Order: sequence, then structure tokens, then C-alpha cells
Amino acid sequence: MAEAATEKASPTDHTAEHADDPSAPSHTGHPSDWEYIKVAIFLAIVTAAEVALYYVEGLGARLVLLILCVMMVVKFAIVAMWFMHLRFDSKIFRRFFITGILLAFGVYLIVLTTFGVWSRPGEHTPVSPSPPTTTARPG
Amino acid sequence: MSGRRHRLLKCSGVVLLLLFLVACGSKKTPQNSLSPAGEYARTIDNLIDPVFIVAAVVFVLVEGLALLFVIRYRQRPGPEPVQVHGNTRLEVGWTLVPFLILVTIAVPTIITIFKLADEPPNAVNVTVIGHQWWWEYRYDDLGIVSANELHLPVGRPVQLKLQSVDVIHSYWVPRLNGKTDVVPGRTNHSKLKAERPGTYIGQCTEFCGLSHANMRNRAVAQTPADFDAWVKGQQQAAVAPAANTDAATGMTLFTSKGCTGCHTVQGLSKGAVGPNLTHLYSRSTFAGSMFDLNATELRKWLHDPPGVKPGSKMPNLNLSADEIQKLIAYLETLK
Amino acid sequence: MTVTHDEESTPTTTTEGSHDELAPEHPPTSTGLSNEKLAMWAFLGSECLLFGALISVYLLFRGRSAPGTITPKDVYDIPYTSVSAFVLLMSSLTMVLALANHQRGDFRRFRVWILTTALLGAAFVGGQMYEFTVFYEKGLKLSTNLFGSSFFVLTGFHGVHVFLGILMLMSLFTLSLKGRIPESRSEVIELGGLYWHFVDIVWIIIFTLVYLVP
Amino acid sequence: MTITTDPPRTAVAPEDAPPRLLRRPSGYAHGLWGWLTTVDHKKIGIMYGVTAFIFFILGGLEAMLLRIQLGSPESTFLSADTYNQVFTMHGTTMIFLVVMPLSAGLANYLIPLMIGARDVAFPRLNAFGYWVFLVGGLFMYTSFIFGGAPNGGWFGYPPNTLKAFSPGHNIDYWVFGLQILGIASLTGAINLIVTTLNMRAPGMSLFRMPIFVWMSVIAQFLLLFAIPVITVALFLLMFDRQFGANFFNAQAGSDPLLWQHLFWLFGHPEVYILILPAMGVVSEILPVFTRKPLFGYQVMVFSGIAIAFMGWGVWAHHMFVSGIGPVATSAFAASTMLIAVPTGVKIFNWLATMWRGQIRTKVPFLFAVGFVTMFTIGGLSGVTHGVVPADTQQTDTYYVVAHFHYVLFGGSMFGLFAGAYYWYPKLTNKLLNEKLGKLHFWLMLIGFNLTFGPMHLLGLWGMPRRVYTYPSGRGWDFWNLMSTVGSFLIAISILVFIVNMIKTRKAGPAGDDPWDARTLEWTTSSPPPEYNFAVVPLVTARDDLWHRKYTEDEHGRAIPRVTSEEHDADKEADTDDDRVISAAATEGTGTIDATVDGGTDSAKDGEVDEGHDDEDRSDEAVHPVPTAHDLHIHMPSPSYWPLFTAIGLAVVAYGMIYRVWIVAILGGIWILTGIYAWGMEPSAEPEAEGGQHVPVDEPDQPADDDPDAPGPGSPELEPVGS
Ligand code: HEA
Ligand code: HEA
Ligand code: HEC
Ligand code: CUA
Ligand SMILES: [Cu+2]
Repeated sequence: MAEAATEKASPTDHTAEHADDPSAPSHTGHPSDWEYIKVAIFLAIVTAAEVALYYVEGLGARLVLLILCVMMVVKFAIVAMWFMHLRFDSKIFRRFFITGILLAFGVYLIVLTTFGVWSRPGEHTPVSPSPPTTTARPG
Repeated sequence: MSGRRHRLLKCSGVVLLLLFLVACGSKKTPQNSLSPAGEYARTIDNLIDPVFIVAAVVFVLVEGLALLFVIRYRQRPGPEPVQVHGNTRLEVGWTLVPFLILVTIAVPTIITIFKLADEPPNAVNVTVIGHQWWWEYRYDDLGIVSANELHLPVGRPVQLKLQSVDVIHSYWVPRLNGKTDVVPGRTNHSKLKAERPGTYIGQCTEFCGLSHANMRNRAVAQTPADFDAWVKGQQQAAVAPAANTDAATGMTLFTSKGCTGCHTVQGLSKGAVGPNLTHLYSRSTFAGSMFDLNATELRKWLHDPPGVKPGSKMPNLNLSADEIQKLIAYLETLK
Repeated sequence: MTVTHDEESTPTTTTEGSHDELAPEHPPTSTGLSNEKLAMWAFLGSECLLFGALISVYLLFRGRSAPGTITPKDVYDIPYTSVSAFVLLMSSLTMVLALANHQRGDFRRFRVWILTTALLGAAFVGGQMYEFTVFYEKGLKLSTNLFGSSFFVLTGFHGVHVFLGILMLMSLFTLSLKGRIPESRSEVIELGGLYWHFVDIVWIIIFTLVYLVP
Repeated sequence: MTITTDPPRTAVAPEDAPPRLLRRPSGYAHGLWGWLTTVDHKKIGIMYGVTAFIFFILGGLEAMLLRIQLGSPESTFLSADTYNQVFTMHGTTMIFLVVMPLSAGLANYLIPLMIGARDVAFPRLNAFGYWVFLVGGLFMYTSFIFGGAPNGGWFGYPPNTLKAFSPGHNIDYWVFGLQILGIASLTGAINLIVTTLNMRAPGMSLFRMPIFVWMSVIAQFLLLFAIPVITVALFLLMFDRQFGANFFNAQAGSDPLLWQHLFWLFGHPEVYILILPAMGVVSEILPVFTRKPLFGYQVMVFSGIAIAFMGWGVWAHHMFVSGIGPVATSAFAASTMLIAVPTGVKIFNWLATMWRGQIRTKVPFLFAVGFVTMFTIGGLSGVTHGVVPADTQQTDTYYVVAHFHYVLFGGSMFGLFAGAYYWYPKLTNKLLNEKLGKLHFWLMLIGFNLTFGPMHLLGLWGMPRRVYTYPSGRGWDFWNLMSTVGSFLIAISILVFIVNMIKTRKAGPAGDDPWDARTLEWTTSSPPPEYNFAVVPLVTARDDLWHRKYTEDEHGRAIPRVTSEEHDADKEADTDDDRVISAAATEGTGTIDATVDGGTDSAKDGEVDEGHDDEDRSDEAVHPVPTAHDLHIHMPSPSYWPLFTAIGLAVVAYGMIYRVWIVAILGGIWILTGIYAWGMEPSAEPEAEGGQHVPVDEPDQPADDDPDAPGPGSPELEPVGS
């Protein structure tokens, strides 16, 4: 019964989905070229750091992995938010993209986990089927 | 309301009866997964039955209501119906109730999963190797290699290491345990246990090509004594037949025709493509338990294996009737 | 699903105007978003699962290759790849500059930048082809081992995406030369840009997870 | 969507217009070319439906072969190899060439009508989607001619499908065929998503959309994210088969389970893609024939969304016995069972919709109830699958076959048949014969249960699936025979349906709203004009049409709004044309301002609504229907390029399969040519060239101040878009 009211309510309800506010159109409020360049410089520095890290000896593999992933995510986010304007653009776009990313991340993470790739990172030894091509063992 | 409960009870009674029918008669249905003959299968069965009952109740409820409403509320004189748009309490209700029901199913399920996963103590270890389209068994610590018919002692668990040399198969003896896929590149594990002596049949259940339907297997449960006897027998080498008998010529043919290239006859050959024939006649069936083991079937087989078993990896060797006769004579000595 | 909040919805008073006034900034769609851009973002969302799968396959096969066959260590040339990664990264900058210039109607600069972007992209693809041949000579083929299969397929897929992107940029360039992309249509550029940046983003991940991770 | 009265825009200046390879069909082309070049979502929807039904006959005939073979033990009716091809093609056909396209067809036809749009967001992309589907389907079926159809099962597990074990081209056809079909689904998904989000009529907020639109668009989202996964899987398999890669080669240290994960990661969302539209259909039909609104609309929407989300977390329930370990199986068992909850909510809400209704037991209703009851059975067996230890007994037996036929046939097909009977009058202005319809229903219901009910027993009694033969003495003989008998009943019932359609050709006009329905598609004429609505409707409520016709008295009972005879007049569909059209015209000019502003909201306030309510409520009664031209409605022009481009895909595929690289390359060039020409031709020809008007907000339309700007179909977008 509760819904009876809302269902025939004045049209101004249920207009919720109009996510994009045209009064903040996607083309306004964009950074200036200079800002873009600053962003790019930052990205370049991070990349350099990544490569440098590759040559650094001594740190544990896991630590390196961690740092690399952090830097990767940072770069990813910056390009998406500034160059792809997600920062300024409609929520809907962001939702589409983020849904894709999270979904991909989630499911593939589970897949990899079921294969136990985290257990011994790197040196996984595949089970070789003991093919009876090796002559059958007599008693 | 009470009327409905009444009907509900009646119907679930009917369903239980049906369940009984399904379970009964393992004579008529030797591959029946609902007539367990071993601990593990029984564990599963004990889990299925209550689940089926829950399902039956839900079934009766839903179908009953559907029927009731369709009949009760068919178009009838009178005003238009009241426009009901929903009822939050009800909807929350029939979200929660199924949820709770499912939780009560999930808990025992997960417990059983782990119960069935752990390795049994003092088990007979057998490596089961899937081939297109037959099964090879290796009792590694007993030094036995056999095919298609798995022997196991009653009351003692058998731990299976499952491997494949070609495609994915699935090993299944319904009355002893559920199935487990046999995946090339990995080793899967399963286990069997029989309560009573007897022959329990099964077959490959993962589509594995042309003769998937003909890739069958048996589990022969024996009293410990019989089992030990069988083990002794299997561990013997083959005895060469007495000179200038048919069997003897058969044996020479067995080499000259290249059988040795694929088959192991212990003491004679070390072929590994086909089943080990050393104790062929200790088995009751052959070629993936497709045929009963006897001269007539063997004759058909040797005449044209792929002809009688589509795609069989044993080629047609164009043997003459006479050669076949001799070969069979030889094979019959492989007790 | 996109169910959002009232306060964002258009005030009923706005734009009593004719179409010319509101084109193209707010297409007269229910969301006020242009169909093309929505479609592009949907497509990019879908692409995430495509590359996600390929990358996961590569990670899954890390170190699973048959023993004694070529490993990443044997073939990777990090300094070289770093340069091409840098090149692609910068192409994102030039792309966004191209768009910015187009939006403010500076078509000459726009063409300069978009051409640079295409060139940088071409440099990247060329570099990748060279890398492939080097690996090939070192004996790494698609069929050599799991590493070969997953590496070539993953990076190859990405390469193809870049290549398509270049075709796209070039046609934008020529169209603009013919004066067929006025300021009002700069969204077309934006769409091309979105795709281009996405390809760049993917490489950011590949570079780290495939090349750098020990 | 609006009517515009301003003069046609200036044509593409010839000089910078690209050379036309083919003369573009002008206007709303009719006859064969009309169909080959159409971009009208209704025509495309019909083509989807017809094609899919023909494939259903094919898939069904294949099924009959299976049943005949299995009718008796040791049967030699089919050889092992033939049997494997037949069951593989049966499964592949039914899933990818029947249920998916039938749902796509319904969505194509109905979504724009239901949300009050005049077309989809990308009409040519829409046509492209259909042609790609057709090409993909035909391509796969040519394998029967060229030496053997796919024979690896509909989920083609490697290593069995690798060259080593399937040396022929059978599997190649499957790989490339599915790859092509994937393109069709992806373009379709993007198109329908954008359409639903962007093309709604004023006032049609998301939560006023008919449930069918909701469920369809949710399914499209699932496609959007699931297709790339199988695309990758198929690519890997292709690289293994064609170029000797090692992705599924155990000897090289790979793990065949990789395929299973990728396939079912697609495969399980896929099964909800197959059921959600049918659920939407049922949710539309039950209210109409019970004369009550859908019980718990919001909950229905959210449970649909919940199912879609959960559908991503259960794939490994197809791998319970493949050795993924107790932890994983437990987790997936739990998630699998959880999915029963939102689905159950739907079932109970449907029941509650019937509760205390005034039920008209017309054929569409019967099929809808058939869905509810049969799907429940399939769902329950699904839950028993979720009980892992039980599943180790059931998997790959006929118990699974029973499960998925109860959900796919008892669910999807019953739902789609319900939809067929329900919307047939809208497509053709003819009502299907009730008697034959009821005969069809009962025959199908009985035959269906006789066919698939026994399979539960067979499975539990240990009969594996995908066996071309079985020995007698397993206790399977009798029920297999029964199942075969049942399948013939189904076949007969389908024949009855075909007969019904043939008989109905002579039936009288059904009228625009024969069921006294609730949603917008029934406000326009039957069949709808190419532009769907002379006046873009102004939506003021969920089930808008119902609220135009009825209101509620103090007890909440429905009472007619308009006086009864006026009401009848509507239904008999005879009103004075001129009056309505002129009304339409004024209405139209009126609506422009309301609609073209960024949001559709401005149109949504009380008094517009009142004004609208009393005015032409009878616009569905316009006969004969005026053309778009009369009303100055711009519609997109037909185009050859979608068809042209689609054909290129098959060329590439053949080239790849037979390793004639030159052919593959030519195919690629063919496709690029198509895309380029497509991009260079404006979506709508300006009138000057004998083309049609374009609605001002028709998406593909070049912006006013720049007639030459490439539309979304321009080369820089198409490689991406499709
Ligand atoms: C339309 C397609 C469709 C749908 C909707 C479903 C729905 C479900 N499926 Fe099904 N499934 C398939 C199509 C579908 N399936 C196909 C094609 C296969 C075989 C693939 C192959 O191997 O070839 C398959 C296989 C399959 C398996 C693998 C079996 C095996 O191979 O071993 C499993 C295992 O868990 C499963 C589970 C489920 C579950 C839990 C649901 C749930 O969504 C069902 C939920 C519905 C209900 C439960 C009924 C209504 C609910 C209530 C009335 C509430 C009260 C209920 C309870 C409290 C229990 N399905
Ligand atoms: C929507 C999906 C769908 C539908 C509707 C059907 C419909 C049917 N299926 Fe289907 N089936 C599958 C999906 C479907 N199936 C899938 C996915 C598989 C798994 C494949 C695999 O293992 O890989 C499968 C497997 C499968 C098997 C198991 C094969 C095996 O494992 O060995 C069997 C066996 O009986 C079977 C039977 C049937 C039957 C009898 C019908 C009947 O309902 C068909 C009835 C329809 C008709 C009969 C229409 C034909 C019309 C006429 C004949 C009228 C005459 C017209 C003219 C002559 C012009 N199917
Ligand atoms: C190219 C290899 C090859 C050759 C040569 C070959 N076989 Fe076989 N044989 C097989 C294979 C493989 C099987 C298993 C076939 C199946 O079950 O599908 C088999 C099965 C058999 C069986 C049934 C064994 C069982 O327990 O299932 C017998 C008996 C047999 N072969 C006898 C012979 C004889 C006798 C010859 C020589 C005349 C011979 N084979 C030559 C490969 C070969
Ligand atoms: Cu082995 Cu099926
Ligand atoms: Cu599933």
C-alpha cells in the first residue's frame, strides 16, 4: 500500500536518475594546459621512480611489489581523473568505469587465488602427470 | 491456513514416497547414486535426503499457491480488484525465511565438504590414470598395474590419486562416492570405501571425445582375504605357454604383430600405450569395461577395435581369423 | 546501475530554448549526457574485463613455464621498455593538450598536438615490434612456453589497440584538416582521447606487473 | 524525442561529401531492400525474432535426433561422432542463437516503445548487431556442409578441444562463430544501455520504467561485462589451435582449469542473461491479466540487480568436482545458495501479484504461470546442485540436464512464448487464436514435464550426460523412452504454434490495446508507425497507460477514468483522424520545449500533466497512421553499411580457419571499408536527397551548425564501438 502514494505522485519525484547536472557541463572547469603538463611531469617522475626501484637491491621482493603496485595505482588514478576528466565529468561515466575495474579486479583476483598463485609467488612447479609412457612398473 | 498445512503435509508425504522409490531397487539400477554401498556415498546420501525434503516443501508451497491462486481468483463477477502495490513486511519476510532455510542447508553442506576432503588413515593407495577411453590402475606400493577393474578390500578405504595422460575425464563409482575430475597437468584426489563385497559399476562422466560413452569402470570389493589373494596373483609374472600349442603361436604373433609395442605382458613386453595384459583374464570385462571378457567379444575386438569401439586408440591390425584365434588362445593363458 | 539523487536533477526552469542553443553542450537526452560518450565509457568499462583477463593469464603463468625454457629475465630489456613506456605516457599529455586546444578553437595547435600524439603512438608500436623481433631472435616464440604465449598475446593485444588508436587519431587529423570538426564537435576528439588514455592506462599496468615486478 | 516543424537542414555539400559506393535507399524503403537496409528498431526486432525462431526449429530438430537416439539402449540411429556434433550444436544453438537473440529481439522492439522513444540511440549499430548475429549463426551452421560441426560440447573444454584431440575444423567453427556472436551481443548491449539511459520520454524516470525494460537492461549490463571474458577465452583457444600457443597445454605446464574459470566466469552471468528478460516479460504480463499492479515493483527491480551482481560470484559451481579444493568449493556453495534468495523474492512477488486478482486466464497468462511454476522446479534443482557433496553425484549426469532445461525451457522459453502471445497483436494487429494457444500451452507443459522430469531420475540413477549410447540393464531404458515421447509432444505443440500463426493471418484487427494493458507500447497504433509515437508521450506515472484509463476509488479498487463508451471507442480504434493529427501537431510543438532541455523534468509538473491527460488520450486510435513525412518527424535513413560490414566478419573467419591469410586480410579491409563508408554517411539524409527528417535529438544526427561533422558512426569511433 505504501507505494500507492509514490506511484502516482507528482512527476518531480522519481526523477532521481538525472545524474548529470547540465549546469556543470563536462567542458567547463577543466585544468589549464600548464596543469596538464604539471600532472604529466609528476607521472614521469613516478615512472622514473618505478624503474629505479627495479634496480634497487636488497629490499624484499614483497616490499618492492607493494611499492610498485602503489605507484601503479597512483599513475592509473591520475590519468583517469585528469586526462580522462573523470574528476570533472558525470558520475555515470565514473560508475561505468569503476564497475568495470572493480568487477575485473574482484573476479580475477578470486581466479588467481583458486590457482594458489600467492602461495609461492614465482616458482610454481606444475604437476607433471606421471604418464605411464614410462613403462609400467612390474612387481 | 490449516487447510493448506494439511495439503502441504500430504504432498510432502507423497514426495517422500517418491524419494523412496528413487532410492530403492539398486538391483534394477546398479549405477544408482541414491543407494550407497560405502561410507562416503552414505555420507553424501545422508546430506541429500534432508535437502530434497526442504526442496520438496518449497516446491509444494510454491506450486500449491500458484494453483490455488489461479483457480481461486479466476475472473468472477464483481468489482475490479484492490490495487495492492506491495507490502514491505511480507517482502522482508520472504527474503529472510529462504535465507534462513539456506543457511541451515549451507552449514551441514560445508561440514560435509571438509569431511569428505580429508585423507583416510591406512588406506590402499591407487593411482588412477585416465586414458582415451579406458582406466589404468597402479597400486604403487604393491607393484600392481591393472586396467578398468579396481579391486579393493571391504571396509578399508582406498585413496585415489587421479591423473590423466590426454584429456579431462571424471572418475565415478556412484554407489561408493561422488565423482572427481581427472585433469591432465594436475593430481586430484578421491577415495572409495565399500561396506559389502560386490561389483560396483561406474563410468567416465566428463565428456572426453568419441567414446566417452564407452569409458566405463568397475570397483570390485572383496573380503580382505580374497583381496590379498588377488594381490598375490597380480604380482606374478606371466607364464609363457607350453611350446607348440596355439597359445605358443599366439605368443609369437603377439610379438610379431606389434602388440608388444603397446601392451605390457610382464616378462614379455613393456608397451605402455594400451592396458597391461599380464593378467587380462583376471578381469571380467575389457576395453573400458565395455565388453564382457570372452573369446567371442575378443574376436570381434581384435578383428577391428575402432569398429566396435569408436575412435579406439588400438588400431585395426588386419589380423586373419586364424591369427586372432591363436592370439586369443594366448591371451586366455594370461590369468 | 545508475540510480542517483534528486538534487542533481535539472531545475525545471532551465532552457526554454530552441535546439540550436543547447546543442551540443547538453544533448537533449534524459541524462543530459551525449549518447556517444556514454557508449564510449560503457565500452571502456567492458574493456577492463578484457585486459584484466589477459593480465591475469600472464600472472598465472609466471614461473610456470616448463623448466629450462626462456624466462623473462633472459629477454627483458628494462631501460628500453621504460623509454617506450615513457613515450606512451607522454602521448597522453599531448592528446589532452590537443583536446584542450580544440575546445578553445585553436585548430592549428590542435593538429600539431594530435599529430605528435599519433607519432608518439607510432614510436611506441614500432618499438614494440622491434622488441618482439629481438625476443624472437633470442628464441622466444608464441609456442616456446607459457611465458612466450602469454607475453606475446597480452602485449600484442595492447599493441593492436594502440594501432587502432593511431588510425583513429590520423582520421581525426585529416577530418580536421578538411575543417569538418568545428569547435562544437570537439566531443569527437574527446572520445578519441578517452580511448587513447585508456590504452595508456592499460600499459601503465602492464609495464609494472609484466616488466617490473620481480 | 520531439516533432520539429522547422524546414529541413541544408544538405551535405556534395564537394566534401565522400564518394557514395552505393546509392543509398531513400526514405523508409520497403520490400526486400527495406529489410536489408532498415535501421528501424521494430523491423530489426522482428528480424531477430524470426531468425531466432527458425534457429529454434533447427535446435529443436537436433534435440529430436538426440531423443530418438536415446529412446532405446544401444541405439545405432546416430554414430558417436554425429551425436557429439548434434548435442554440441543443439546446446550452442539454443543458448546463443535462440534464447539470447529472442531476448535481444524483444528488447529491441519493446524498449523504445516502452520508454516512449522513437528509436534506439544508435540505429545503424543496432542493425549491425542483428546482421552480425545472423552472419555468426549461419557461419557456424555452414560447418555442417564443410566437413563436420563443432563436437566439443557447448562449453568446449580443452584439452579435448585442442588440435591434438580435435584435429578437424569443427572446433574452429565454434570458436570463430562464438567470437562473431560476441560482437553482436556487445554492440547490442552498449546500444540498449545508452538507449535506456538517454532516450526516455519526459517523465519516464528510471523507477517508472516497465520491469521488462529494467530486466533487459540489467541483462545488457551483464553482457557488457561478460562478453569480454569469453572473448579472451576464445582468443586463447584460437591461439592454441591456430598458432601453437600453450595456454591450455598441460604438457607445457599450463592448467586446463584456466579455461573452465574463464568460460564459467562468462557462463554463469550468461545464464542470468538468458533468464532476466523472460522474468521481465512475466512481470509485465501477470499484472495485466490479474488486473493488479505488480506486487513490490521496487523489490522486483532490486532483486533483479542483486541477482545480476551475485551472478558474478558463483561461476565455480560448475567446477565443484574439478579439484579446486574444499575451501573454494565451500565459498562457492554458499554464494550459489544465496542467489536463491533474490530469485525467491521474485517468485513470491509474482504469486502475491496473482493474489486476490481478477485473473483473465488468457494464453499469455498461462505461459507466464507456466514460467513461475516450471522455473521454480529448475531453481530448486539448482540449489541441490549447490550442495557440493550432492553435486559430486549429480554433476555431468542427466540431473543437470534436467536442471537446466527446467530453467531454460521451463523458464526462458515459457517466458518468451508468453511474450510472443502477449505482444503478437502489437506487432501484427492480430490476436493469436486462443483455442490453439491453449492447446499449444497444455501440450507443451505436459510434453515438457514428460521429457525433462524423468531426467532427474535418470541422473540420480547414474546416467551421465553426453553419452551417445547406454547399455541396457542400468534401469534407464523406460524413462529414456518416456522422455523421447515427451519431446515429440513438445514438437507437436510447436507445430500448433506455427499453425496458429498461419491461421491468424486472416484474423481481424486486434486494436491498439487488446489486453487493456498498462504500458506505453499499447498507446500507439498496432503495428506502431515507424516513428512509434506521433506525440512523444508525457509520462506521469508508472504504468502510465493504466493510470490514463483507471483511477482508484476509496477502497483502492480500480475504476475507469473515461466514460465506458469512450473507453470502448478507444479499443475499437475508430476516431476522426484529422482531429487527432491536428491535436498531435499542436501537442508536438508544445512538447518540444518540454523535452529538449537537458533533463526531461521540466515537462513533469502537475498541470502539464492535467492538460495532457484530457487531451488526445486516443492518439493510439489514429487510423490510417500518418507517415513520418506527414508529421514532419525526422527519422534516420536506411543504410547498407551495417549489413556490408557484418559480412566481412565471416570472410575474416573463413580466412583464419583455412589459413588463407590473404582472404582474412581482404576481409579486414572489407570491414574497414564498411566502417569508413558508414562513418562518412550521415545517419539521416537531409530531405534534399530524398531522405528523411531526423528528430532533433536523434543521436547520430550532425549538429545543426555543422552538417558535415561525422556522427558517432564515424571511422574514429566505429573500430571502438564495434
Ligand atoms: C536460465 C538459466 C539458468 C538459471 C536461471 C539457473 C539458475 C540456477 N542454477 Fe543453473 N545452470 C544452467 C542454467 C541456469 N541455472 C545451465 C545451462 C547449467 C548447465 C551448464 C552445463 O553444464 O551445460 C546450469 C548448471 C548449474 C550448476 C552446475 C551443475 C553441475 O554441472 O554440476 C549449478 C550448481 O550449483 C547451478 C545452480 C543454479 C542455482 C543455484 C540457480 C539459482 O539461480 C536458482 C534460484 C531459484 C530458486 C531456488 C527457485 C525459486 C526460489 C524460491 C521459491 C525461494 C525458496 C527457495 C529455497 C529456500 C531453496 N546451475
Ligand atoms: C534454451 C535452451 C534449450 C532448449 C529450449 C532445449 C530444448 C530441448 N533439449 Fe536441450 N540442451 C540445452 C539447451 C536447450 N535444450 C543445452 C545448453 C544442452 C547442453 C549441450 C551440451 O551438453 O553441450 C542441452 C542438451 C540436451 C540434451 C543432453 C544431450 C547429452 O548430454 O547427451 C538433451 C537430451 O535429451 C536435450 C534435449 C532437448 C529437447 C528434447 C528439447 C526440446 O524441448 C526441444 C523442443 C523443440 C522442438 C522440437 C522444436 C522443433 C519444432 C518442430 C520439430 C516442429 C516441426 C517443424 C518443422 C518440421 C518445420 N538437450
Ligand atoms: C598402437 C597401439 C596398440 C597395438 C599395436 C595393440 N593394442 Fe591392444 N590396445 C591398445 C589400446 C590403446 C587399448 C585400449 C583401447 C580401449 O580400451 O579403448 C588396447 C586394448 C586391448 C585389449 C583390451 C585390454 C583391456 O583390458 O581393456 C586387448 C585384449 C588388446 N588390446 C590386445 C591386443 C593385441 C592382441 C594386439 C596385437 C595383435 C594389440 N592389442 C595391439 C593399443 C594397442
Ligand atoms: Cu573419459 Cu569421458
Ligand atoms: Cu551457473
